[in-house]
Amino acid sequence: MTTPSTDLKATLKKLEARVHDLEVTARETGQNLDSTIHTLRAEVERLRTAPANGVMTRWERVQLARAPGRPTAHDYTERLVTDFTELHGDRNFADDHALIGGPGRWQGRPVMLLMQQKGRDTKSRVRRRFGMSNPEGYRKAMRLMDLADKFGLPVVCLIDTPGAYPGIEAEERGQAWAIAESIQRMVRLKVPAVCAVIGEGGSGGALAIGVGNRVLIQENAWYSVISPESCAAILWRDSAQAPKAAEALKLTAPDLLELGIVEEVIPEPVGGAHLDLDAAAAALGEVVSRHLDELSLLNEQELKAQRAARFRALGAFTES
Amino acid sequence: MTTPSTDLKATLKKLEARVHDLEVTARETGQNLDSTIHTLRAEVERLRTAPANGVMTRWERVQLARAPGRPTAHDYTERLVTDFTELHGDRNFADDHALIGGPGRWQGRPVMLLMQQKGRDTKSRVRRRFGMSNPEGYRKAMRLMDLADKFGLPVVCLIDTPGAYPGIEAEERGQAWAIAESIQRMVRLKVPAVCAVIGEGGSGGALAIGVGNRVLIQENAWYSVISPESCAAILWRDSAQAPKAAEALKLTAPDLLELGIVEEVIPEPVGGAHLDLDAAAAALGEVVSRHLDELSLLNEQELKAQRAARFRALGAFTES
Amino acid sequence: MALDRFFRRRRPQQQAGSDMPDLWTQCPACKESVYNRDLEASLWVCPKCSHHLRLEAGRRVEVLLDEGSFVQLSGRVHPTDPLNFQDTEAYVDRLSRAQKKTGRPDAILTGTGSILGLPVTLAVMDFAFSGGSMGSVVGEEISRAAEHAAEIGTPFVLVAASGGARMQESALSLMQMAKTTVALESLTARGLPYVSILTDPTTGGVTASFATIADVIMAEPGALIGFAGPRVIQQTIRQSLPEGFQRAEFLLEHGMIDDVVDRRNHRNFLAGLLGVLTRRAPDAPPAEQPAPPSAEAPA
Amino acid sequence: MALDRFFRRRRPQQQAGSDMPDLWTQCPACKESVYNRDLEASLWVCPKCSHHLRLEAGRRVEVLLDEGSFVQLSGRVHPTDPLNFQDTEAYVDRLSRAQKKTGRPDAILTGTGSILGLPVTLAVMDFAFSGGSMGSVVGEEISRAAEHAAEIGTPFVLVAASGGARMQESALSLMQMAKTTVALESLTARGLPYVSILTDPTTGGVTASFATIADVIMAEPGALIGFAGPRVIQQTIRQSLPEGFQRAEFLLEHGMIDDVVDRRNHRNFLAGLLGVLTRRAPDAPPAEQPAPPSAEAPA
Ligand SMILES: [Zn+2]
Ligand SMILES: [Zn+2]
Repeated sequence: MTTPSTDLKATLKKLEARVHDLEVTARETGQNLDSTIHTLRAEVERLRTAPANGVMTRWERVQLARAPGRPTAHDYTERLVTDFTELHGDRNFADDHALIGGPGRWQGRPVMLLMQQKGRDTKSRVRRRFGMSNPEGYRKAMRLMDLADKFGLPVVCLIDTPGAYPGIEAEERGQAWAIAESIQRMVRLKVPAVCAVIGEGGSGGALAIGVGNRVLIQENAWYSVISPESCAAILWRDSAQAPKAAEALKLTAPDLLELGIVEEVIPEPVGGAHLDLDAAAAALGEVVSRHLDELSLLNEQELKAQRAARFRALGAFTES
Repeated sequence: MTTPSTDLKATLKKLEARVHDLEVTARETGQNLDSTIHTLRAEVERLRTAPANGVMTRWERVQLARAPGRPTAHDYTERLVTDFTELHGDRNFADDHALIGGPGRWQGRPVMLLMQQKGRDTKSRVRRRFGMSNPEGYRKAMRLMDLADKFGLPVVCLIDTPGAYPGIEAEERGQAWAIAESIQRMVRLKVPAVCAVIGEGGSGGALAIGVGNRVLIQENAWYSVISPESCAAILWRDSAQAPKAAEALKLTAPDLLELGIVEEVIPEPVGGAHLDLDAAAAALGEVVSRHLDELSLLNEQELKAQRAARFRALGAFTES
Repeated sequence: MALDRFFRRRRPQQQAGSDMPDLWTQCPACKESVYNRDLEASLWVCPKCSHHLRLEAGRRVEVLLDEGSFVQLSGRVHPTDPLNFQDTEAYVDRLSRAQKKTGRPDAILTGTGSILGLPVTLAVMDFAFSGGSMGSVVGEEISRAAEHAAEIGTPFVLVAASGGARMQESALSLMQMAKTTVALESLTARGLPYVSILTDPTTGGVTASFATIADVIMAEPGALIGFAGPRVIQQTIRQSLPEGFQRAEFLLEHGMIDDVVDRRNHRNFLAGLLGVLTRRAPDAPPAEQPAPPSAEAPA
Repeated sequence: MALDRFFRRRRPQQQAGSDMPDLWTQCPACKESVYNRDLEASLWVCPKCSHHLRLEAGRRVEVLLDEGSFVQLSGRVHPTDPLNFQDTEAYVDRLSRAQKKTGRPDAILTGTGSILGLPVTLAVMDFAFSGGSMGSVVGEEISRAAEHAAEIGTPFVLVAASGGARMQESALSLMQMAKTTVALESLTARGLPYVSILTDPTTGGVTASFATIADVIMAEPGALIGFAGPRVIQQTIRQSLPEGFQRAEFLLEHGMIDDVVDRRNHRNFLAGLLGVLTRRAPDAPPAEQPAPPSAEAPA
């Protein structure tokens, strides 16, 4: 199993080698790979001059989590999941393309996969509403959780959404209801649930599939009650203050670990998961698998109790 | 408790007395009661010349079950149910007005009531789609069954529908799915369920709330896999052959009792439930209450097993 | 920080932050001036236009519970500033201002009492405290109240009024959505009913969690209820919103709530409903409240 | 009445009622003539336009199951005429005509077998028998097959093809909707998966019962699937129906089915899916079937 590269130099070397390979391929096959090569070269440049991960600002991480080149759930499942059958539809109204799922084998382990999908090109991004699902997405998720419970399949959720879609129709069809019911459905799961934030963890739209026995987050992902822009628009009355809001919201992986909201931060290759997808996938796969294996030792009651206790304990207050 | 009048003469006497009362009221108060008085007088005339119940044709019964003056579910629940709280909506898409329900007390017994409503005047009939519900009606019914199970409330279903609504939107939103799931939901009920067909029992739209531990039918109600008109249109290629189809379909209360599809026929006042609503309600109330009381002796497992065995046994075949 | 002040029944109080004189209040809907005495008698529903005025949490308790039956549970849990949050103002300063204004530690008031003789546990969000925003304290008090209801075996009634989760506690606020859901499971385990009453406004993370997983959801007429706020939606879709969008009546039509209930009928509605759901004998005492405009007879 | 005839594998048979010569078949969609040998090789999917031809039940078994694995269960249950039903023709006469035509007692064929080595119990409706209509025998055989699957511990796969319930058994037909649902509970009790495959056409009481409460619902491309038939709806609403209405692809978009799957991929789809749902080790043998046009890569 590949381990994530933690060495900047190694990453740079890999990237440069890839650029070279692409150039050779382009020359030999006549394919036009200019834009890919250009992007990679820019990335090499950025890495050469960028500060190490440790001193990235929170806002920089938010931008990294959102970058168009950031791997999507599909990038990971293509590498980690076999025998995946996508199951469509909420059996009520529609099939949502921003939240998808189905049974498959996570590094060999039978699981029910739920994942938010932002899309990988303009067309699919529009179709997937940039990862913002309508109520039907959450209702499909609940249906798949029913199947997971029925067949004893652990649930693996890959979270990557700016938030639930804020549209007229979404409101008409009960966006809030769908999220609330999905949270409740997860609380009631009889099987293990492992959730990993792999990009954006935007508010209730993320939490709807985030009530796991374990909640993990990739090194450069964020998870917050509100996006920095919206927070800035409300508190500073100026969405341009998003960087300040990002700092204040403490929404990065290390922050969340410190707040006790996640169990573990999943390391990414230096510079971000997009720079070495195989390594990023390997790290994600390994950490999720480890938690799945740990949880497989618990029975239904223990799983429900552990999950309930985990979330019941969250909050900061004093008592007089 | 009033018992249904089974004597034609007594019914006629009552009716004539009511006509007389109405005439007095109209004279003394200046109210215009002409149409009511006219309807009642016509009914008296019809009864004087009509054959006794026993020799009514099946088609005549179908017409009686559909007559605009036929009591609706509300007419009965107003007389039999106290503390009724109508609960609205499927929490998914809409509130259906053709299938309504909520908790209440059936002659004092806490129950969850589900009922198909045709409406009592033109405006409400349109609003209630003449008792033909959209998928949302069945989805609401399932939600209320969840509540019934949760709070240990027996389910009472009053069935009165020409069938589920055959519209474009109903199909788009999964009419078949809603009916199938509602049938399954009833099979899974942990509480007693008593169903009574009080008018039309039209096909899957009726069965969706008809999977009870007991299935009852009023004397002049019908219950069939298809309406006589549609059956005639298909088999005779002429919907005017509906009377023939009605005969062939054996869809009346006595037929269904003979076929083992219902447990009991609930008597109606001579000439039909509309001629003595109080008596009709009293008979319905008493029979349903009796079955509820019987079923209250069974536990969850027994109730599910009895219901399953009841429906598993239905069918006619030979075995080689 | 003091516990909630003892609530003086039937003594009209000036709305906090209002600049109206003590004697009368201007209806925010029809702009008519109404004597406070009349307003109180109609449970702060405008006698002219039936607009339901927003209620401070203490008043809500008075409207719902039998007189003198309320025993407060909340008050001991106080907010902190886990993120050391600072925007144009420090979170701690915002908190103490809201605490001074409302006399409560946070945007929630819970306790036990009875409705027409039927014992209930009640949680009321206080919109006057920082827009009823949900942080750790709101989540904790609601959770405790639900668990208390399960423990003593009463139904649980929650009155929602909130702009959503509290930004200043970031992900910790978000987690209250899951936490309260966990706590509400204790009622399910005991087969006890949970009824929520959505009032103006209920949006964001509150709508998307405990407020909408109730067994029965009531709403006050005209209440704004939704996930995303109207402004956010308008920015997203760049078109104007339909008439009545996200109002209680709109949600009823769209199947999301069980009924829109006039405030003057809340006690009767709850007593009838909860009596059946808990399978109590039908011995409810007669209603004592002013009847609302009677609903159309069903047809 | 004989049991179903032994089904000869890979021997093209003339479609019952067809007036085409043995050698080739005209595609009902593109009207092209296709050699039966080619048609069979592509599992009766038109090689020209991918139209999925309707399959007689025996052929369906051949398409789905591993060669030689089928062991028939159905065949002993025979229809009667409980209502003494008579329209323009007596029900008993209609029955014997359909029995002669299909060689089956009724519109259903069930049995056990395997799919890429994975044991399943299978029920296939036969549209050739009285439009696949569901009467007591169809209901009973499906119920028995589901119960058999539960008993021997295999997944249950059902192929639906039906105009709906059988009028000639009136309310008894209707009751099969509930009966089959009851029988399917035996699979739920054992935690065994149930997959339905909706084929052209599946309407009425079949769609509104066992066919749509499957754990996973597959449909064949272009299949007409609905509750009310298109003509009934057109009569009700007096307007024309939208393009593609009630077709498999339409239902996928509306969230009603799990996927539209090309017939040539059914075995692979089922083997992969059922392998995971039953938590078997991932040792599935390699696919042996002609690959369908490959699906677009997910994005
Ligand atoms: Zn006013
Ligand atoms: Zn063709």
